[in-house]
Amino acid sequence: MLGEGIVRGLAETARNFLGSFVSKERLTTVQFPEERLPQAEAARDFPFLVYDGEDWQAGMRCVACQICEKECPPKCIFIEKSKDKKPDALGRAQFYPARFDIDVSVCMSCQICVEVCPFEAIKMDTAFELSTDDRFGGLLWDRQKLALSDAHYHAIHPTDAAHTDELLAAEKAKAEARTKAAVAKASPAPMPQPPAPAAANEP
Amino acid sequence: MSSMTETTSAANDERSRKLTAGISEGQLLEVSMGPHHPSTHGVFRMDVVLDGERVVKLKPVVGYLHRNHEKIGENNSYLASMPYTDRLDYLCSLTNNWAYALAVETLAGIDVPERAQYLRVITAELTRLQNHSSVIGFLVQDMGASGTPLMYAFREREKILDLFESLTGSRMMCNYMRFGGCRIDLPAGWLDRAKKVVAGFPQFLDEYENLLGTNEILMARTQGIGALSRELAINAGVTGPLLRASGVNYDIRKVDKYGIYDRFDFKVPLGDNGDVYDRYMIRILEMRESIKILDQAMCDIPPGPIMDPKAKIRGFRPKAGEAYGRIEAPKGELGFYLISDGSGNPYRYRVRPPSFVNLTVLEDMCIGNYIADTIAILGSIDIVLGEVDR
Amino acid sequence: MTETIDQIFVILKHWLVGHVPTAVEPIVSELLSVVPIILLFPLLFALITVMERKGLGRIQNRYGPNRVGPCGILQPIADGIKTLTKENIVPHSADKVVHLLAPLLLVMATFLGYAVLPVGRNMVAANMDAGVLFFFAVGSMTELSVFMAGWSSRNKYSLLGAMRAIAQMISYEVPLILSSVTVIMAAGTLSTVSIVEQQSGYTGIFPHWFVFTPWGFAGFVLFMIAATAESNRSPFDLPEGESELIAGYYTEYSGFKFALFFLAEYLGMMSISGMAITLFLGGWAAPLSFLTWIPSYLWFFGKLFFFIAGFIWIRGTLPRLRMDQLMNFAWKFMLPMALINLVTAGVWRFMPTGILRWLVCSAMVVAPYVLLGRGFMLGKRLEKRTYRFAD
Amino acid sequence: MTLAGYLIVAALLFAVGLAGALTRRNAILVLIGIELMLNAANLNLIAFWRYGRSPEALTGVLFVIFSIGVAAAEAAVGLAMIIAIYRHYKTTNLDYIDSMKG
Amino acid sequence: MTLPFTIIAALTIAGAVAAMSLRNLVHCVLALTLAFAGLAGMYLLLGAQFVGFAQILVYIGAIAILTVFAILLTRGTEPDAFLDLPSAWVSNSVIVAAVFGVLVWAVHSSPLSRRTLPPPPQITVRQIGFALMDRFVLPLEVIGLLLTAALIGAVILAMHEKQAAK
Repeated sequence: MLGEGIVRGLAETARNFLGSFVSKERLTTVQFPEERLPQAEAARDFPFLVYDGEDWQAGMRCVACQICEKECPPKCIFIEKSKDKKPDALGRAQFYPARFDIDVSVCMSCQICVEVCPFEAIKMDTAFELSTDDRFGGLLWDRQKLALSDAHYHAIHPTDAAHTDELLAAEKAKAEARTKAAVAKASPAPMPQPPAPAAANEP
Repeated sequence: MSSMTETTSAANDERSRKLTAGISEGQLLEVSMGPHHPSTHGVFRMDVVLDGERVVKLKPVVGYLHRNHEKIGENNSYLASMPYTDRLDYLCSLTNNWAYALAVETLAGIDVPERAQYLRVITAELTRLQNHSSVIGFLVQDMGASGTPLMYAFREREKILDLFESLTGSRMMCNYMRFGGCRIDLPAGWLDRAKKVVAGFPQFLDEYENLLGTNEILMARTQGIGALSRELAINAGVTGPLLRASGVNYDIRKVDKYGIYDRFDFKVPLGDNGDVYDRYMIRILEMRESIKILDQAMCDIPPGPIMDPKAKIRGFRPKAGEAYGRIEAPKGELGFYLISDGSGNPYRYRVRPPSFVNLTVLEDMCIGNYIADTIAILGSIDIVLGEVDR
Repeated sequence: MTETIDQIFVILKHWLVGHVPTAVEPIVSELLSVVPIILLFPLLFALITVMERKGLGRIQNRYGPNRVGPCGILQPIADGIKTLTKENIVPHSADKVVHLLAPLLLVMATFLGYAVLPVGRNMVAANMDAGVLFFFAVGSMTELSVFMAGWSSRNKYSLLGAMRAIAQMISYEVPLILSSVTVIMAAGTLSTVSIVEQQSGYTGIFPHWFVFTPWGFAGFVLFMIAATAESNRSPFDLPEGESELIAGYYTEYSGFKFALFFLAEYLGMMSISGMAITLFLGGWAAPLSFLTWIPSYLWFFGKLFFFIAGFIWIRGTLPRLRMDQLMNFAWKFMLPMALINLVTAGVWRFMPTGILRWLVCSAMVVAPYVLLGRGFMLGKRLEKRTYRFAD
Repeated sequence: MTLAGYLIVAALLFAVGLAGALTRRNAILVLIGIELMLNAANLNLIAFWRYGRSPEALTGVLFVIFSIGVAAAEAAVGLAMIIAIYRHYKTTNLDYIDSMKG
Repeated sequence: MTLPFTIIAALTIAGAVAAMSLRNLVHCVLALTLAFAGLAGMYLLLGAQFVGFAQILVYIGAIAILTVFAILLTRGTEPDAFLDLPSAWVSNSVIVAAVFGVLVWAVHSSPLSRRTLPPPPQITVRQIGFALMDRFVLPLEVIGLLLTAALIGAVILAMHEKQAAK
């Protein structure tokens, strides 16, 4: 009969109308600034540079190898290699980024820089309220702004960070073993080249 | 444009001429619908000539969102194109990922481990669910249902997007698949949550059918409107729900059996009329089939690695050759065609976007119909301008 | 006491009028009838916009506006400030004078309709002998302002929207008037006040509303469908069909003029609901005889809110019709039904009271409805389909 | 207020309508002019009814009601004819629609 | 009683003159509705409520709308030329002046025109209805027939010549 489907539809909307008062399933709205959903552990927004210890300059893991700069799909990373070297967390002399800028307004949060980094130096942050009134400079982050502590990394991605620590510890152990071997052999200097994990073919 | 579309275009011009014969120039109203129009689903323009309310001529104008996707792909490394594929059809980034990964894997001869295959199927079918639900929501919204069906669809879609977020870290730009597997494994408890969401989905579909399935207005608006004949659908290269609504049994999941689709028991719903109503219903039925696949996949998923150990992240250089990888994306056949010259970048990178090819029959379906039907037909084609314009 | 509360506004008005010099008495008396209407109904409009948005929100499983004031109740004030402070954009090639006049005329015409609505016992601005005719006459004036708005904007969408609006309003005016003619036939008067008075009696506890007769019910349904179309509400909101015509005839309006269109739409909806209440639902009369102690105006506004809620509910559910379907529905379904209903009302009038009268009249209404409805569906070959599956 | 006032207004309306119908070239405007003249007559009828000896007989009122009905019919057919003519000649200017040499 | 009459009369005449003299056809129709509304006001002044409302319903609600539809369908919104032959101007003016003169002379010479307003008659819609159904039933039927014929005739006239579909 004409009108049957319409009446059925009206019944359905009435059910939803009433349901929205009683059932949380139906009224899924989260009233944002007051209520916030917990962020997923895998959440990713923009990259940051991990540093160990307290001093961001001393503890920065990045060695300015420029792989991320090359692999970045929208090409939003700008790196300038330092002229001199300084010791990294393992005590080896390494280059460091004299300049490391990320244009966050261009970045598309793809995480490829994180995946290609052989030094576990760049990770994804989860901060997302980044609006600024400075149109050009405000979203061009330099290395100081980008540097965040390892503790922060542990806080936002605990599983990932634990895995990273494992990798780094393994590497450290390997490096120490090698140093010991070298010392035992009394060879002049440790290898300047870091033992890059798995498939660190040059780009 | 290919020669095929040119011939249908000529036929359409002939139809337009017939419809406008005997009507003076001043009687016709030329309306430029778009690029900023509430129901063109983005920046899409239709040059419509109206005789009263009837469309006598329609020319789709695309390209407002063109952003050199293919050229960027040729100038970036293989991996760097992966996040760009998310932005093609931004509703279904996971299927885009899969199609591209499939093409590269064919090119480089990489195997995908079992668990990763299951992950791909699960994420792809979830994508199909959320795409189809929002499409039917938008379709009815375009027909003036003031948001209610769309909001219901979005309510369900939100749950799936939450799943995507906790898995991939992003709701829409998932960037999840890699050559030889997937980026990260399922977080703890994800599968149970997904099972719950999928188990609740049929209820939403029932609700939707209650709301609109027998609604006389919806039937009047969609039945017999924009019928696409089997022959034209095949000739124009239309794929996906559009093609199956016209009664052609062609589903790449069945034809190619890519991935591990041959392990699942599901059916392909087929329509007989090829009109807007059929496309609407086919999508609902496909969602029900997707739920079946999901149930099986989430039950059977084995433990194991998610990446082929041979696959390289850095310095990936497939040997020279060419490959075409295609999958049944929610919108139709999504294919990536790649030519490698042995370097780190593809020599040629080409996308076969389902929305764009499906859009070519818009003119055929709209001429002679009312202007309001144009909106419904456009909604039923299911275009995403990110994919059409690339 | 009950009587006093019921008549409080009437008494107040007489008291106020008694204090002014005799020369200006009629003018003051008129003003005291008109000003409350002009103040009250826009206030109601503000309330209804927030009610609609919250109601639609709940239907769609959302909260709706809930930020301005407690529970978002002050949202209309925010909206009002927003529309008032917006730039008034007049297209360069628009016909400026007509463009300006259209919303003013529209609001004026819709306000005029309230003159004959009895919102309570003895509470009517103008008790005209031809009240119903007056209502439809001023109602038909809105069409012209809609045309003015659409034509003067020099926009194709506006013009299409205006043409749709006029075609729709003219087409649905026919069943609208024909279905109210049944009531006029039964009541034997065109005066809204007498129509309500005729429905204010009770049999037992049940009221003598016209809606509780077969022809009255059918007339009521027809009237409401036509009223929905007249006030351009979903599913008949084609003139402003957002997905097709942007905003129809008021595409090119902004700021306060846009707000006036909005106001006129809701005022029209309220006035036509008020007319439906007057004609079929006993106006200010209480629905059950033991509830008469509640003041009459509260009953009227209660019923009005009930109607508005219905409009919102329907808007939250149904998709929009297409132009030709709308016309077909008006001329091929509504018009025959209204005519049959007219005959039914006549049969009802001349048959003796009893169960037979009920049976005959119900059959006279239901049978054509079923037949016409089936013919309508079959003619269009509309059906729920089954689909085949391939492996 | 005397009857003359209404009659003069009606006469003016009639004259304006006549002037328009004679001067304007657009068929629709000519039709409008004729409508105006008809309305002038209606005003006369109502005025005479009101100032007449037995308004209870309602003759004037009913005359006007019928006249309005006729005017509606006239407008409908007239405009339909104009549309049909426009479709044939592509103009509504009466100067070009003279094949009957009327 | 004179002030409302003066205002309404002025509006009516102004509307009529504008309707006959404006260049844009849609403006003409809008001015015409002003004249119609003024006439309805006059009917109300004269105590013919029913006729006044019927005037609004039919003339503003139907005829004016019909006319604008016709204007749009005939693309008549472009300015319309006045008759440009000077001889026709002269002859037309003479005719109009003569007609107007005769009418005014007739009004002035008649003793009837100096009659003042009698007390308002008690007319109800009910009486009009009874009169329509009783004494004037034949004209009513004729009008009904005429309107039906006009409806069908108008539809047939305005229908597309080739196909019947709208």
